[in-house]
Amino acid sequence: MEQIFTAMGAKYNYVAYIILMMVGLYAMIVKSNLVKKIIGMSIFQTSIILFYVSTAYKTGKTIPIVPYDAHAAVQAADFINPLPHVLMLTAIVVSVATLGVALALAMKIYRQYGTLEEDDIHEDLRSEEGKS
Amino acid sequence: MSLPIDFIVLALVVICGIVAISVKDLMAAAIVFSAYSFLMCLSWAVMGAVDVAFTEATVGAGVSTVFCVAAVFHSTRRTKD
Amino acid sequence: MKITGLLTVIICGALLTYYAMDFPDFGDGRSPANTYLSPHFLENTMHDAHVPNSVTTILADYRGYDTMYETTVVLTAGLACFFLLRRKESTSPPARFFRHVPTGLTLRIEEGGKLPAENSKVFTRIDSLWAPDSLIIRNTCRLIIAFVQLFALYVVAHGHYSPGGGFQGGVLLGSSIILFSISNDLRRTLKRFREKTAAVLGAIGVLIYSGTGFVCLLMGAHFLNYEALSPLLGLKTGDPMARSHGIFSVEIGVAFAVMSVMIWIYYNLSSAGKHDEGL
Amino acid sequence: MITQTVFSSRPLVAVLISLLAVPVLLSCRTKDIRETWTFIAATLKFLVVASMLPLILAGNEIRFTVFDVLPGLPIAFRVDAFGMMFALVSSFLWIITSAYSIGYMRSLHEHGQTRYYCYFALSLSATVGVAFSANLLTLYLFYEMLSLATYPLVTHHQDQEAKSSGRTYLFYILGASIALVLPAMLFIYAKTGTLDFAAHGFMGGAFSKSTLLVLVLMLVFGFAKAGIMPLHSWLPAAMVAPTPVSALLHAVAVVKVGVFCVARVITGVFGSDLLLSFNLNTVVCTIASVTIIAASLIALSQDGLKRRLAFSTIGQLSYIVLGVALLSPYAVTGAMLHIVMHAFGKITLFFCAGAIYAASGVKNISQMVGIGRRMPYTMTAFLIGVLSVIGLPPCGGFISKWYLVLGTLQADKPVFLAVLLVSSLLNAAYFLPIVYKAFFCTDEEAQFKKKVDEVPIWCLVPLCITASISVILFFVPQPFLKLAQMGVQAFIGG
Amino acid sequence: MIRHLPALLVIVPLLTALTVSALSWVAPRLCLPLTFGCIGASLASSIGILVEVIKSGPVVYTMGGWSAPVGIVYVIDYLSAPVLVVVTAVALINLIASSKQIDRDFSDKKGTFYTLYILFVTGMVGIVATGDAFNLYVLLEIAALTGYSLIGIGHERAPLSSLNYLFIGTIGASFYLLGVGYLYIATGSLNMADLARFMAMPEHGTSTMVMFAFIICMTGLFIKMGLFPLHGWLPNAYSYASPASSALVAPLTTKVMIYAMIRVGLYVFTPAYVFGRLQVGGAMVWIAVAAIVFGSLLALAQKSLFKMLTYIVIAEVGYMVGGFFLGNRMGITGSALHIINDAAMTLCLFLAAGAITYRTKSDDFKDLKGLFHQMPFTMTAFTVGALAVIGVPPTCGFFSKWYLIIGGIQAGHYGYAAALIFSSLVNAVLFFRIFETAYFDQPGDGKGHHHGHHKHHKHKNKMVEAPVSMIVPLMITALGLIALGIYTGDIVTHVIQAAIPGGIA
Repeated sequence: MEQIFTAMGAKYNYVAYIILMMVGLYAMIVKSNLVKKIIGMSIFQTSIILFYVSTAYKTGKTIPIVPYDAHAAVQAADFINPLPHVLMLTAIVVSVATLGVALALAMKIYRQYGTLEEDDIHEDLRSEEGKS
Repeated sequence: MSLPIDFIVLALVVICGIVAISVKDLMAAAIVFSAYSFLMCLSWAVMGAVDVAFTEATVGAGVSTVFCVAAVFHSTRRTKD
Repeated sequence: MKITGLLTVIICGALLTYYAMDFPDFGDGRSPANTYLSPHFLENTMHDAHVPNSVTTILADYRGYDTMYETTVVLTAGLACFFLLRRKESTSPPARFFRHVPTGLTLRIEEGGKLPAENSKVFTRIDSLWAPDSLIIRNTCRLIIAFVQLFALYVVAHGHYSPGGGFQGGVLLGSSIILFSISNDLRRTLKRFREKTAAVLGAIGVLIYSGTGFVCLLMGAHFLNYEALSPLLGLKTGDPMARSHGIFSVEIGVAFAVMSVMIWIYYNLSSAGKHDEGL
Repeated sequence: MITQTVFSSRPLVAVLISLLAVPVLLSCRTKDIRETWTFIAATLKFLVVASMLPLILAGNEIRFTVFDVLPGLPIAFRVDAFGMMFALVSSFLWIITSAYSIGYMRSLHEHGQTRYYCYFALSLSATVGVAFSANLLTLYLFYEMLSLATYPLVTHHQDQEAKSSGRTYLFYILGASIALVLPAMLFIYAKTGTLDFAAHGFMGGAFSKSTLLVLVLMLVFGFAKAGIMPLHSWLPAAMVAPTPVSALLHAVAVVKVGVFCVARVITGVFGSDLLLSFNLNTVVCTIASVTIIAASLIALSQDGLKRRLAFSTIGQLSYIVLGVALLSPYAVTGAMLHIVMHAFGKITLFFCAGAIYAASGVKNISQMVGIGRRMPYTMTAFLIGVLSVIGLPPCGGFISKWYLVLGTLQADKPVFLAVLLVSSLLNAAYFLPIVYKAFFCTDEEAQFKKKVDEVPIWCLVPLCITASISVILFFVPQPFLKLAQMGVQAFIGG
Repeated sequence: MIRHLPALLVIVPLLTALTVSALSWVAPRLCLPLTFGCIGASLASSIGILVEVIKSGPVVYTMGGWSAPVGIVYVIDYLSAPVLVVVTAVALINLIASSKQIDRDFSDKKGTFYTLYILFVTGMVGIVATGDAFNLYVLLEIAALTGYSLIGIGHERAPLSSLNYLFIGTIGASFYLLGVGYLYIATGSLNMADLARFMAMPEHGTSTMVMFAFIICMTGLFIKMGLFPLHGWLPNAYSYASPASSALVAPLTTKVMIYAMIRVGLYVFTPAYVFGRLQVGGAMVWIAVAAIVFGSLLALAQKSLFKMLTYIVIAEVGYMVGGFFLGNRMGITGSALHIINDAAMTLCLFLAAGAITYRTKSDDFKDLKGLFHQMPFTMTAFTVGALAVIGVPPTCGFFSKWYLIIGGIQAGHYGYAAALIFSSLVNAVLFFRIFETAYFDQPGDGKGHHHGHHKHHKHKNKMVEAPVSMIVPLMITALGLIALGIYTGDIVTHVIQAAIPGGIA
């Protein structure tokens, strides 16, 4: 047990990403309000970005912008790994795009049913089916 | 030396995340979500991912929030959960 | 539901934590992720493209193909919001609100009532949901917007050397317009930046990106291989500046696309697709 | 005799002719043209099939590989004596049935005749395809095609009765083939890597007795068209179809395809040696015997003429299965011959049933008292058919039954001899009263006060032809006897 | 230009999509021809690539001239080339077939619909062609986002089910992304071939991180393809969408995801790892069996055509996943073959259902009465599709089932073989129930008609066939099902056998 905690101490970022991911997942599974779910989804996605960014980090090293005038060979070990950053730029964009589409759908649903609560919508649908 | 800041920011991020999904007012949720994004972007900046942090600041804390607010404006602020 | 959800989440979390044990320590510079590919990018970014910001080089050159689709994703989101929400038929709201400018009174005109003239100076239409009429907000925003846009242009142009680039700059540009729309109103914004402009410009932005790549292809190199652009730019073959310029060109495309799509999405979301009354 | 292999596309042509007839039939505008085309196709098909006869009789084997549908597993045709015999009968009877259909359909003013003729042609394609297939996959393919092509024919009337019968039909036929044949076939393929029929089977010694038993049972029951109990109830249900369908398909094509498949599987897949060494053929024999007796007993209690014929067919089919499963040279010869003899006999009976229905609208036996006087030709033909099915001289049925009886003795299984004899008696018991009542009755008993005429010439001629062939076959059993003997030689080598 | 075909395959649709998007505001009339042209061009180039691959082996194309693992490469090999042809062909056929439907459903937003349509196809083609694990994620999102919006406009519950799909789809894609992240941490690479090279090293073969990467990648893909316990989003999403969208999304999404699963399983984690070290095969096949049984049974419980078809799709997903995890040559061949066949089958059935609803405005079973007389051509094609799903030779469904079942028998997994047979039987019941309604019952009257009424057929049942633009593609698809079946041998020997790595017995 103690081992796990020490290990976690060195990897607290990863723990944070897991907690956030679970917060997002929890919101998506349990919450009935669509906007809440959408926010949960965004949290879920950012948690993965956090994970990637954490993998790129090197303690005590600088940001991945190499000196403009350096004529000597660049020492890659001195810089933080830029590749996950690039990947995550894409992921952020994807997450905002998804957010937009999700909100558009949510608005469409609100227009149709007059509520954003999934429970209420399902109840409506059930009573409608019962009638027909 | 970045450990304490890093740690504090992360703790705040987690708290904001939990608040964002548990607050009963959707507008408040959207704003807390914005705060979450901003704190997250701070945390990334601390980790040296400046480009990612910049993007998250503009997108997550900025545009996303506006989108959320717009959606909440056109539907309802109240929620059961 | 709550209990099952919580249980699922806890189990997932426990599993994830368990498997996270194997990770290299946070901040470890010797992990495979940090030693296998990334040195190549860092060491060659100046040599290959003459761009110090290695993130930009990877984004727009080494993995430029990903980024092209990233921009396409943005456009897709814009199209999707338009496709899902936009209602062209004008369903007039049950009542419209007007402000009598001299007195600051708000008038509510029921459907069928006589409306003031379109270009009336005395009456201005206000949104039913929220009617900002703060001189301070309006003027401050007007002031800020210019600076935001200026900064955005800097971010786009200076992406090679500092954090930022087409995407961030584009979002900034877009948010400046959004800010204008919030501080004034949607109708006025639409007059300045029409929906059509947003839609077409968004597509053109991505077209600039993929078009740059396509030109490379037409020049006989592989898609997005900016090196092939050197004859067009009057450079020697093999000059890294060709790549640098190629990157700049696609960054501009990204900026265009992102700016207009962000605005477009905002238009549709803030007016629920009616482009009538915004926030 | 040395078997030579000849490569020729004629088997494919034979299959394709009726398949190609479908679009032609669909494009026909009027009845006359349609019927002409059906005739042309039927005749052509018969001629193509018959043209292969001399080659086969000379001891050759015709092979044709269409293409590899799966690597190493082609759609391939192989014409041997057994297949030739079956194809010859079914293609010949198509001509006759076409003629009969014309009369029947016209006199009853049936709807959807284009559909009717199209699916008929399709069914015949599939039948000949089954007869000529060189491997189990091809066989299965045409078997399924036949099942589906006959469905619209069975349900031709499109009423509630047809609907429920069609459901029964498909449930048994398709269900059994998917649930039993397909897995068995796949299992065999997975274990042996081939599906090509071989003269003495290709299963080898890789299987345990229990596995073999399961496989044999799956395949014997799976080909539910063979009508082995308990998978027989589709056949009486299918009698809602128009009579020509019942006649050709449910006396000849479909049901014989079933037993043909069973016979092919027993001889070509498992092989006589393997089955005999595990004594598995006795199991099949027992099942067939039970079916023979049970079907005959049920037939006794049926009043609908077509239903009685159906149960009779079920019994007769099991004769063939029994004969094949006995695996003695005489028994197999008898079984093969019985395919032919029973076909001519039973088709005559069905034609007669149809003719009676078309002329008088009567379906039940109890209402047929005295009909012999009104329709003398029809009922005479009926008598001949009955004699043939019972197996009395001077009809073809006698020959096949004779060989079957000899076969039981040759296989040293006298129990089954008893089965054959008992069932012959039962056959007589359920058929002869019909004929008796039809001719010999007092005027008061006769049910036909109104005038009933003989059926149209289109109906009458075919049934006379088949009846007379039944008789002729008694005297001239060639070339079928020759073919059967050749087949036996190939399978058993006795 | 031949050299650039792999790029053109994706670039041409992308450029056209952008042009169409812009043109829809300026010259909307040009949209349709452009869309046709570009998808046709895609089809042509994918056929060209297929020929090229068969002739001279896999084609690798480096994007931006950066070879792997630094840059992104496209790898078109024996596995992806046929799937590419299927994807583009399905898109083209559906586009022709549903142009009328599009006119009716999206009259004012046609341009946007076409743009989303092409982008969806671009995404799918990209997923199939890419050789980079992260690039696959980006394309996955393009396909998904367009998919959400295409589905979101529909009738009744469409937005709700689309949002549900979006949530679940996002979880799936994120899981995949996370899995790629784990792989990246473990190896430092993103290129598929490069990753496979790393997998062969002993330290990665035993790493729990890699194992978890596998689990989470696969879970993500399973969610996306709608494998049984994770299928919740699928039925509603596909059945409430406009037929024009569902006939595109339903045949492609699940199939391409299965392709991705095979690609990731065989070419990233390598068969030695998946089937040799992990030993997940047995458990996965049982899940697949559950999916097949569950999908078939629920299909039986449905009362409307589209709903039924969606549950059949769920069962079919089980076929392919099970076939893959059997881990032997036959099973994987069957799985890969079934991707092609099932795409065609699903297309045929969805198109037919679309044509039916186009005329009858309803897909409820009780509104299908008498359709054989009213829409003979549509119903013929529907019948062929149904026979293929049941698995009747010589339609293509039979042959892929053949491989799958033999794979099951060879692997000693009789439960799986039995499940396939069971599902065939259930499918037979399902479809013949429809045929009975459509063949025997009269439209309009409550019960079936009785004896003797058939004389009136000609008068009562006027032919109200769907427009020619729907019938012709439908017929082509139906014939394609038979052609695919007949050419199974060629497809398997020349293409699929070469696609399976040599290590698989």
